Amino acid sequence: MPLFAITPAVLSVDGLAAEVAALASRAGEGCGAVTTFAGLVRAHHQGRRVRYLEYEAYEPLALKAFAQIQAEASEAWAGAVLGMHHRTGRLEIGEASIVIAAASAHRAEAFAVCRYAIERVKQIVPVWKHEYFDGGEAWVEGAIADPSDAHAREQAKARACASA
Amino acid sequence: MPLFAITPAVLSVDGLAAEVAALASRAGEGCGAVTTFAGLVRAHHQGRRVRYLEYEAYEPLALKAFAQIQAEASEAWAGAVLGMHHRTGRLEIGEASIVIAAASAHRAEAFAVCRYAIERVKQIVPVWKHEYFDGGEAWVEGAIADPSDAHAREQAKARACASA
Amino acid sequence: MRVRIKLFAQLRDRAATGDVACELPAVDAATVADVWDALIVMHPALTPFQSSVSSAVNAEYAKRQTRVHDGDEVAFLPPVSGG
Amino acid sequence: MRVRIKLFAQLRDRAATGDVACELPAVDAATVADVWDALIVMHPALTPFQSSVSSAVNAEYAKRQTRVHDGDEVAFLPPVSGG
Repeated sequence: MPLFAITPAVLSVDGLAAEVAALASRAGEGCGAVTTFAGLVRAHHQGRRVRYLEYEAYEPLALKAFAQIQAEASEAWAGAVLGMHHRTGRLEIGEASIVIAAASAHRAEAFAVCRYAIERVKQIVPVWKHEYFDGGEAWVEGAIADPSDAHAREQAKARACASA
Repeated sequence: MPLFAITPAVLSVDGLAAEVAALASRAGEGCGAVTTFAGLVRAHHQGRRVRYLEYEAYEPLALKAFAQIQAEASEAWAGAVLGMHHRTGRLEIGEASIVIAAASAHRAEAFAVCRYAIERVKQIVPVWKHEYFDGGEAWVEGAIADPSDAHAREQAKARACASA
Repeated sequence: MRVRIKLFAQLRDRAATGDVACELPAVDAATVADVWDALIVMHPALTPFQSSVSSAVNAEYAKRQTRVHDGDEVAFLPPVSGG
Repeated sequence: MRVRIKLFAQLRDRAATGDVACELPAVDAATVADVWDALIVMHPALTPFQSSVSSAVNAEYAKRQTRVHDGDEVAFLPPVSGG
């Protein structure tokens, strides 16, 4: 299983978790902690009843953005292994749009890397969410993508609780 | 699947994640984020080569400690659903000793609750780890369990990055 | 009065038993501390844990001054190391 | 020189196409900004995105002043909303 993927297929968080755990277990101190994040499609958003979502990606750039996030995470938390899969196409309520898994010797790094990754995905990965709700549809407003914005990166790090 | 368990059986993080997601999806804003943590047995610890571990628990009190952690988490992050399973008995390298899953409408709460839970488990849940390594065995030194210690609780909250 | 003491992990290893029956004088206000004191008379090897031990009465966390009653289960817990 | 423009999400919807062929004067120093300027001449409905659009050249993030060359793929990206 690749660590980074943009795919129309149903996502598997446990498969990705097993993959990062296996890689981390062969590294320095071994694998003592695996964290995962899954983002699911909610039935309600901003007071509207959501019917389904459609995600679109600029795949080659998205994979490079994943690689940048991995490099940033490795710089901040050496030794952690990170995997991220983002789904595209039509998603029903309750389905996962993204799964992230991080493995490390110790839990602080595994939590920080996983949280950092989702924050950065929302900042710089070229994926767009189109919401189909009762009575209409709309592209969801997001973040202006700037991969070299140091402030955004620091904000993601702060949310990852880098100091703990 | 029960949200809280002490069990000699192999743990399933994805089963527990599905359970908390299903419960959260029926609550107020629905389920938009699921986080999980798995603690795995590492092959090396404090410079020793670990052969296997044995975990022992005071089960009825451990289940009450889980319930206390859930109550504390609900107080701090309303609406998040939390599940925790701790394994007992002999565990081989790479096996999970604990799995935690948290589900919420939004990611900040799901991450915070999951991290808070593992910090509190290490502080107040009556479980003990016996390490069998090359050349000997030892009970692993832990934390003096005091469920009413407000300082410990604040420390766990700080590590959960409660402000983010 | 009679209480049943449960010991875990290192405490059980040091006492070479996880279950100790303990007879206390039938005072009005016996506490967890009294049970501990009786325990270390029977098992002096546990004395070093005095400052780090936690306790529970009938599978609820308790304090040193928590009252115990006839038939209670009193558990002594070394520092925990789960997770 | 000729570049291929790729548009995504709202931009594609507004332009009613995701692929635009763009002919630029064969200047020495054409930039992403020049491509954008040519694009909004062809698709004025995209003008409101001027301040929020990001860009990529050959599937690498680029800046307004990034140089473009004949045959390049230049992508314009509205604010992202993945995750």
